[in-house]
Amino acid sequence: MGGPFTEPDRIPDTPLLDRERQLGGYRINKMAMGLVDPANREAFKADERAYLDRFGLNDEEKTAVLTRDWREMVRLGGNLFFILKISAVDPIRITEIGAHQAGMDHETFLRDRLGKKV
Amino acid sequence: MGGPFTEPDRIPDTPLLDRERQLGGYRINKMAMGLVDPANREAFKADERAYLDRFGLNDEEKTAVLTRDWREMVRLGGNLFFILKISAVDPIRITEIGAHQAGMDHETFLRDRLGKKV
Amino acid sequence: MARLVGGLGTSHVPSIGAALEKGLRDTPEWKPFFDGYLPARQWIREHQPDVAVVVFNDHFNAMFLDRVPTFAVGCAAEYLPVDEGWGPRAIPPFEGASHFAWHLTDTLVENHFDPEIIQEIKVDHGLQVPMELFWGKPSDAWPVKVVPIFVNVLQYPIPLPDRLYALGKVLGQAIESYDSDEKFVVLGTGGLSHQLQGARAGFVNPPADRQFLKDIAEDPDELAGWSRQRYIETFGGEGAELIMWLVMRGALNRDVLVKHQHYFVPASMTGAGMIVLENA
Amino acid sequence: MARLVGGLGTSHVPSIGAALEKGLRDTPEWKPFFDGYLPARQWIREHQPDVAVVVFNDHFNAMFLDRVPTFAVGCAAEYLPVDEGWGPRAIPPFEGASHFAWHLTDTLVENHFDPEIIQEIKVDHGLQVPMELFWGKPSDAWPVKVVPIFVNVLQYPIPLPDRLYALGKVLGQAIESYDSDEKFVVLGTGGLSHQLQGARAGFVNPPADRQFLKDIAEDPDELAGWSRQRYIETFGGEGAELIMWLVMRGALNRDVLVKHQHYFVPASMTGAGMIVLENA
Ligand SMILES: [Fe+3]
Ligand SMILES: [Fe+3]
Repeated sequence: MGGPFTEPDRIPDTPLLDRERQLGGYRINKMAMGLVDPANREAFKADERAYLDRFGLNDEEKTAVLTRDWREMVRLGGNLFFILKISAVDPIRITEIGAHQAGMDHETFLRDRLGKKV
Repeated sequence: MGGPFTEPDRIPDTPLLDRERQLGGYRINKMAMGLVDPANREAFKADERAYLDRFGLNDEEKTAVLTRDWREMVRLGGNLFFILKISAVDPIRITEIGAHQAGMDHETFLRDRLGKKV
Repeated sequence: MARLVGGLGTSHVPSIGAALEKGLRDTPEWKPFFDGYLPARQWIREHQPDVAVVVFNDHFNAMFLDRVPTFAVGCAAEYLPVDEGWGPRAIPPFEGASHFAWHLTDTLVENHFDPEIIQEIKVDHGLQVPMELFWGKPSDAWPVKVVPIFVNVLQYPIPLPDRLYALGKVLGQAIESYDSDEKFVVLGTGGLSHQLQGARAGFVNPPADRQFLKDIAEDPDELAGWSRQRYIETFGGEGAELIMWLVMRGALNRDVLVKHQHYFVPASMTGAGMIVLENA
Repeated sequence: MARLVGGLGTSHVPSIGAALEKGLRDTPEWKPFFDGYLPARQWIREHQPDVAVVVFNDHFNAMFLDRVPTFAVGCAAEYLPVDEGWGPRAIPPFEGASHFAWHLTDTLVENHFDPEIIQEIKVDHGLQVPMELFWGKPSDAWPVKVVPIFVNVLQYPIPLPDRLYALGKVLGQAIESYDSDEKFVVLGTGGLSHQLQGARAGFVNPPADRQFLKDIAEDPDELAGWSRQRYIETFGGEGAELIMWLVMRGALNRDVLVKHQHYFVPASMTGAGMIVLENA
């Protein structure tokens, strides 16, 4: 395996450094990139499954998106800057997405990770 | 005027080196690039003027394209690799395009420039 | 010849633009953050730069993974705000400093850099937010032209920190060799510490951020020598975009004066920093 | 480790593909041209390379002027032939050597090169024609994987010749450091002398072409030191694309053996050359 960025867990829990995962996320990221087009946002809202099928997502990927399982989307190679576009269609705060990935409730996440007084 | 490639006639008769001309050709080149799409080729064949209008060509540019004035298209900043796509829709040999730019008849061009026995 | 009047560093968190749009500027949550930029805005009013070279990254809004340039120079006449999912933001288009951008591209290629040359693209919050922070949102037109430099900080391999520092040095040469009376600023944007994805999401590192704001002025060669991995470890997966500040720093002289600086944490999920530097 | 078994140079004129399609291979006009490649095809059969790194330029078929990379590395799993205006040509898709391409990209970035990283693109005659000339058109699948390296030779500023030579050296290192048993060839494509546009259209320079075929083997440092203007003056506006052969040459050792070479003029409007080099 070439390159310094394929080493697993060189820096814990940073999916950006996992090349296999990044490459595996191409479809899911392309689907989410589509949401910068207003027509696609309408299609996504009207029939989410059909929209996901259009981009050839497999069952695992579709389930992750349909259930808004952010941690799972990232595990499947979704890059946050793509999947954030889902939050433009179906609003959720980025700190909630963060908390979900960290496996914390929102308040604990704000306090323990971001140092907010909550 | 910055850069070594804005000097006029540094190498005679090589429009590639003329930056102002290259930049001026953006519209005409974008129109021609469109012809790699079969639907656009049909639109071009069906109503050439309407197709050119769609890309915002000005009168000078439209006349050059409509009259297949290759020398003029190049003078206006058309890059040959773009405008060649017109020859895919409306066939002409590349040596004829060359002869036209050199201001020669085809046979003379083949003989005097390319060294062919004609 | 043109003159580089200063280097500006700033975060470019999208929530900053959203906060302004929602009228949250003077809420207890945001007021201290925005107030930190007041001296910088005063500095801008005093120096009236003509051209801002803005080093930033597109966050997969105008570019997709199909083609990711290591870095790219915008040579366009105009840049419209891109639709990031909520529709394009209601801000004026940015006028490009096209003629300088071509001069920069020439200079880079002559110095063994390999830019992508851009003639048509839209720009996301990575450029918009810094412009609003330093210039304020104008009613009709921005008072300064822009040259966007897009850097890949998201698709590995991202560039080495010292490559970006070297890019900044050539940028500085390009400004100094540009035949014009215009005044330039260079903006390094992104960071500071944050991580948005993975189990480490929410990571911030305020002590490292404060040290960075000191070192970027005093010891940039040290920061340029860090590995990409060390940036990620220290500043988080997305915080590593901080390497873009090195382009701004490289354009300045070795010795600089810190005119203003500010730090605030967290802006959304990010340690947010600002600095205004002038050549000493 | 992987092994570089040879460097191949060839023209990539679109008319060559068209001539094959029209069944003109054995006409008096084309036969001498195609026959010149017979020894090279025999060489390919003997060496059976697994991966071909193909250095070429897209002729504004898959890319537009909106975003022109100085050079780009294809990391895709597959490359389909692009529609250049007549519909995509009826040849099999090219399988990418994706894993090596990422290793190459890593190596380039670590060595201060700034590639565009490509994961999805189609390829034009610049890649197709050389593959057909050396391997022949296969009925179902190409017997070799490809790594396309796209070089900007059309939108000025194009890269310096010595930059491409240096790129070739890093490419050579990347092959040598690649953990695999695969055999590699590098193809430098384009040229030789031709000019397609302007009043100088139809310019060819057979003596310079013949000298180039000698110098690319014996004196590549000299050729790498030429200015871009000198390439244009000597080989014509479009013939300057010949600088792409320097990437191939840079991947080889300083001393090489010329196994085969051929020259023919004009193929369409171009001085057409071919060379097969091995490390001495
Ligand atoms: Fe960013
Ligand atoms: Fe070519």
